[in-house]
Amino acid sequence: MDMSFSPEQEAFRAEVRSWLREALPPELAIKAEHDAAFSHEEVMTWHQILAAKGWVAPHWPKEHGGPGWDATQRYIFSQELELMGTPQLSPFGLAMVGPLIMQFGSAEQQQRFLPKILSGEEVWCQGYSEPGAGSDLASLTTRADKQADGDYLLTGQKTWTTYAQYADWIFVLARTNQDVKQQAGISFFLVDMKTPGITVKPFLTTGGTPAFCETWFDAVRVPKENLIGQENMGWTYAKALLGHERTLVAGVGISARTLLRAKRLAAEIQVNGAPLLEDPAFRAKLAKTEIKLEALRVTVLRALASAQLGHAPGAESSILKLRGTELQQESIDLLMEVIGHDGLSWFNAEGVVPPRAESAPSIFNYVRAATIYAGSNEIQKNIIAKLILGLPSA
Amino acid sequence: MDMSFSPEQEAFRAEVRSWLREALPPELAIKAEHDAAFSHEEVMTWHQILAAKGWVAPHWPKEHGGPGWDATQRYIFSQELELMGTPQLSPFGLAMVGPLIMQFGSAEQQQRFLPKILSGEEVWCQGYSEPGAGSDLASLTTRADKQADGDYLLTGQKTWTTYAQYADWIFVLARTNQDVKQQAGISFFLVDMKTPGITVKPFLTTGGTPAFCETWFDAVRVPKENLIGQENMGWTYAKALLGHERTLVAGVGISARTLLRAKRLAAEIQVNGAPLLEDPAFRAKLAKTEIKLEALRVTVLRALASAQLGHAPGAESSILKLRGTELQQESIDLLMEVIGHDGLSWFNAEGVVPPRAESAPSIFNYVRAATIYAGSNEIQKNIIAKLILGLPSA
Amino acid sequence: MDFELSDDQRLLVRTVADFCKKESPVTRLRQLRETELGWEPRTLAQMGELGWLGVMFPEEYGGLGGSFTDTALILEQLGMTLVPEPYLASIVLGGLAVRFAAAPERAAELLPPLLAGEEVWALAYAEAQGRGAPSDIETRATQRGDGYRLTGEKRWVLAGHGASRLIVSARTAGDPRDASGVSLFLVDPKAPGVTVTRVDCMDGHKAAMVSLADAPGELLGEAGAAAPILTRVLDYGAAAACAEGSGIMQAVLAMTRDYLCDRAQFGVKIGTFQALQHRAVDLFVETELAKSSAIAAMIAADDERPEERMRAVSAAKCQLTLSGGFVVRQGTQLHGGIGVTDEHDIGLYFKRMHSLVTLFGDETFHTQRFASLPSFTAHL
Amino acid sequence: MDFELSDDQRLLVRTVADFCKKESPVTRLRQLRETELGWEPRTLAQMGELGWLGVMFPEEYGGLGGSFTDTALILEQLGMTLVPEPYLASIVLGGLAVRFAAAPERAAELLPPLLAGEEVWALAYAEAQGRGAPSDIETRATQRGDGYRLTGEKRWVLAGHGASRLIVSARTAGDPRDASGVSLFLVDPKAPGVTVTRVDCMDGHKAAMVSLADAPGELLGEAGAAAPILTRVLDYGAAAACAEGSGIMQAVLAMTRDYLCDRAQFGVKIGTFQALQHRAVDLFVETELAKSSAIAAMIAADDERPEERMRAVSAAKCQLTLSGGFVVRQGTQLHGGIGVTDEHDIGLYFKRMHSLVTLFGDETFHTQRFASLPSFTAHL
Repeated sequence: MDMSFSPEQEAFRAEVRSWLREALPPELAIKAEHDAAFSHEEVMTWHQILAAKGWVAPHWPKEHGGPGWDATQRYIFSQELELMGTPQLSPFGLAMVGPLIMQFGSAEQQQRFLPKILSGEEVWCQGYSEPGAGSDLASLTTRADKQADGDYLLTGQKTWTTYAQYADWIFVLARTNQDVKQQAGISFFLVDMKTPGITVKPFLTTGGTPAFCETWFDAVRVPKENLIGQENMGWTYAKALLGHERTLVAGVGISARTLLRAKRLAAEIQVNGAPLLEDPAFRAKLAKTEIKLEALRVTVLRALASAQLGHAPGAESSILKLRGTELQQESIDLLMEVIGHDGLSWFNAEGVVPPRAESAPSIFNYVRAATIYAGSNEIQKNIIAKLILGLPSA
Repeated sequence: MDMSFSPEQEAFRAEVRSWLREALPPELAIKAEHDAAFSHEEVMTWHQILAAKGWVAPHWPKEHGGPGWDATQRYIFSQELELMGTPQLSPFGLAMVGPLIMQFGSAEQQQRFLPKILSGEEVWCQGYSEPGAGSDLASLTTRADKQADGDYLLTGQKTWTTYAQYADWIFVLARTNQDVKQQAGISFFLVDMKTPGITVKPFLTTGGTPAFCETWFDAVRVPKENLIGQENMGWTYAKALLGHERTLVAGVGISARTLLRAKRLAAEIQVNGAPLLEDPAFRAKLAKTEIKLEALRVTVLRALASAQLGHAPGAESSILKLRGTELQQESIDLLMEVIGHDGLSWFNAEGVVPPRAESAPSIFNYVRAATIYAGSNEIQKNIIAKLILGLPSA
Repeated sequence: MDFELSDDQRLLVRTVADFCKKESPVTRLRQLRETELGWEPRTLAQMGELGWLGVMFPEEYGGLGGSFTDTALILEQLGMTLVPEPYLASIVLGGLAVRFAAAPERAAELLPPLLAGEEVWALAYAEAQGRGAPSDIETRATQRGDGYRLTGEKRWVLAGHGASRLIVSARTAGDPRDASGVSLFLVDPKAPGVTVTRVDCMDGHKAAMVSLADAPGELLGEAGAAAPILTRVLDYGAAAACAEGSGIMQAVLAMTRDYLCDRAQFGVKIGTFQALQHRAVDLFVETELAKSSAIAAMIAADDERPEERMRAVSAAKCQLTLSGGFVVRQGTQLHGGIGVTDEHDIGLYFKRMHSLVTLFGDETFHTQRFASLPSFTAHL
Repeated sequence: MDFELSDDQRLLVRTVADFCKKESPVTRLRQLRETELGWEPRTLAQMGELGWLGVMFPEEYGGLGGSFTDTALILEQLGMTLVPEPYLASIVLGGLAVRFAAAPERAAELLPPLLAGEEVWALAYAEAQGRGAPSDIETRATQRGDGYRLTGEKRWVLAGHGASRLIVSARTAGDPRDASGVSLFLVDPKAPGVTVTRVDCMDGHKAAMVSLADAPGELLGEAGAAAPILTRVLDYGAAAACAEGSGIMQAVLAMTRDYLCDRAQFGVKIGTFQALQHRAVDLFVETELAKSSAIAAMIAADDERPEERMRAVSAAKCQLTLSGGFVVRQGTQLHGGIGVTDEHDIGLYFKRMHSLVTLFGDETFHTQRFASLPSFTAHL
């Protein structure tokens, strides 16, 4: 066992670091330095810069335009991004529908969609949840009715369609068979957002930003070419997708960045005539969260190392979402404690609070979603109890 | 609303305090000062001293030999006992079967049993749990078969019969009707431990002391006079008993005493050349537990004040067992952290560790039982969810 | 020892609860957070008429001569529906600062219109450094003729954007963090040298950043002696936060319980799931414990013995952080997706709880203060 | 980066696991805790023959030239069935103290019988004050002729009651807590002036209180330079505790899971109750996290850079306290009444976990050390 990096790996790190310093545009670099929130346009700017370099999809195989890195290189790359605070790319194309199309899509679908996901020409969003189907996703009622010509008419309402207002395409789970139970009758579709009959209405989260949308489908025609794989097999595909890059979902980088920000601010903020960071009790509090985050980081490394050897995700990978999202919340809670009354600020003009503190209150609220979305943590626990611990069902 | 004490109440406090100083025998006072463990004989010595003074059963009505105190006086009395660290009396007679006999027993039963509970002449224990009936107490299988002469023959096995080896009497839940379901066929008996057919076998807890016993009943004859109330109504009586002095179960005094002990030891123990108590991070940790304990203490006061006005136990009283037992564990955990390597000690000779530290390791282990016995905390939550929050059943 | 409300208090609670339910449900905060002021003057006046604002002030100041407990009982109810009027900021902080700092005759002149709900005041005590510690300020006041001129920067002055009077702390002597030398001044926000910049708060309330450049101020009471007064006023603020927070927890518990009884997934009400039931019980336990410590703090807030007061207030403020933080977080979690939409009320409770937890000393501050009191090491 | 075991390591783990299962189930600890010694010399000799004791020591000392990871993998397995032989006390503490403190030629003389399992050593570093900090000692050694004489009181010397050699820290210069001036000595427990008093430990192990009154000692290595060596050895001890603790957690998780699948109440297996299922998942999560940080610590323990070593070891020791404490507590709770009887094994795991959490720096110590390392404030 070994946790060190080889000289080649260290050279790779140096290459990444120096390229990042060059490549990140100055206006983004300032925002990154302050951990400011990036706009959709800024995120896409950064997407395109990475794409031009060939580094936008570290985990894609080379034949589809990935850089051909191994797990350790991908880890080093992600660490360097974290240290710079670069914008986080939208996962819906790169991490979700892209790998799914690679695994289950036809050659035509792969040629049609993958290049534009890579380039950022086409932005994707996800159509899974419905108002009545959240944790119980399999109870979804959006229907795709097959027409005489083989195309489908899509009707229903999706919610939590993150950034649908910016999306060119949406991937949708819809029911193609009403007669079978739950999971069995669901298919997986790729839908052009410009198709007539689609209505998108952004709504505010508690973070005060329109990150999510309601999306209605009113007899939206989906060409048969846009069905993934076989009809009624959509649930299987969607489940396989959950296995992709599970390690990303831990968000160790996000939490580490938040902790770093908390420390930086705590070093500036004066309490009793000394920096807050020097308060022994508070410092111990920060340290404890960092220690927990380190344990998670090693757990991610274990999962990556195992994946690199081609093993199936082990028991350790199942806890990443659970603990990762808890630590995202714990670290932002600490950051809010650090900034004290400046954490009262809500979308005020620049300069009202220190730049590094500006985005914290919005994230503090929004990150409550992390333990709810992508399978709530309660659902994760049900799954682990059953599949890993083998506890009996009621 | 008012949390202060009247001059009369303060005078009462002074009277209690000065009497306690006089009355506690010197050899017990030294143990109390060091929070040492008291033997059964020492506990009974103290019982008899309190009984002679008329203060052994503060919560008993005057006609049965209680001192006639109101809730505030009882609270003051318990605070003073806590501050002195006096032995804790066995609850089975005074707090459990005594009040039950008062409420549901016949006049003859009251005359026969109550005086000797008060005087300490007869020591009681409890026969509820069975190996297969723990949380699910109503599934108990000990049977009491009615004989032609109206007496009962008791057969079965009870476990967790605390200090049965010292007991003169045991109160037992047993099934008198095999044909009805669960709670419906259970009766409540008073059983003389000297009756032939009773076998008592103490067993060690993880605390290393024989606090509990297995108790077997092999066709033990119980005279019909020793049935409480009506046949098959035992479950109702036992449940009503749970309402008695629920406030005691919080154990605020125990936890407060443990915290005080932790602070006293932390003031003596030198780390980095200064008392551990001066370490800001550790001090904050102690303070946080004390703050939680204060919240519980006020909750107890609310329950007592409400009881004094004759109100039924309010919502606040249901949390006392839950949080009280958690804090008993949290405070002993802190104490163990304070004593550091001396906490490794296991029944060594006197003087190996400081006197105040001696009993800590045993209690540290034993107190794990607190969240399990008297209705495990999980059972408590089930009850609160249903009865107080009105959440639906599956 | 008595935890029963008096008949008057019971009536008061019922009246306020009725008002909140009928006239100020959470939708009012939702509407008013979009306005510049953030509250309605006529509602404040109505509260004044009902006697709610002056309830704890002596009669000679236009009050009802009650106790802080009366005020806390009102705040608990207002917390339940997040009533946006600046009771805590204007009455508890502003009003009590003047009551305790000003000479009695001056207080008697100043307070009646405040307590009638005709004015709003704001207490400007916090600066960039020091976490709101009364003595850790850099704003200075220098005597000029028979008045004072103030220079400095005050931050997060609650309700300061809509206040007709500012009560401002400034040093007339000493260095930052010296115990003495802090004074309180009455400052007209429209006076030359005063710049009031409105800022929006997460909880939908508003506040002001106040910049003072040689701004005129009227000294309240004795020069240099205001630090203990401010500490006392901020303790009232902390106790008020605990009371309001207790109301919030009760509301969140109730709405979470209702959601669990209402929402179905997997073909059953989610309230049948034992893991969620036990979580709901945890919410209940924390709500009751925080209520207990809030009661202790509201009673102790009027205690003339600083140690008694500080012990109960610090304990309650810590408990608020522990319990309140848990209740709004887990209340949100139990609501699932709907709980993180701005549309649902629980997010507003979450936000307000954060203000209450943060203001008037956070967990670290109050834990350390609690641990530094002589009572913490009594009986050793 | 590589978390895979080598083929040799895999074989080693399998062999040790087999041994634990077949030859040293928990009943062995149960029997041996009633004896004076607490372990079996022939089992220790067997371990020596199998090469388990010397696995991380250089070949010239009679070892196998492996890494600490090999040792940690053995300890993890020994933890699973609470094997009572004093591997941690004698080999990790005693053996490594001599390896790093003694001159190489002396170490080469001393170590072979230890690593063969023919001897048991004990490290006497802790005193009443200082929580085991290497420099915070009052025991003194003074030079007399060509030897040293030691005077002082050493506490909780693990395995000290059965050791043929004591390695004792004492001051040859300086005052308590001075960084330099600490030296290590080899002391014969049978020498005049040495009193060894056996004491029983909660976890069923035994230790000794060692009283030194002008007792002869042989200086190991350089006088006054032992504090950093002791720190390093105690870090190995802490990493060893994490490895053993990881084994304990895995065992507790497994037995708890089995109990949930087996025990019926209310007519069903209690493992069907969702609240208990989720608790079991919490146990699983904590077990995996602690395993991760234990792996990081076992790898970093051999790191020649003190900062890298201390960061990983302190993180793992804190995580052990958090996770290990949780797992044995909740594992006990999930066992219900049976879990608090001495008869059930889980209580023995509970007890041993407490020793591991307490020894070689507790949570407070390691949190503070972690927070004081330069890495904690890197990139600010």
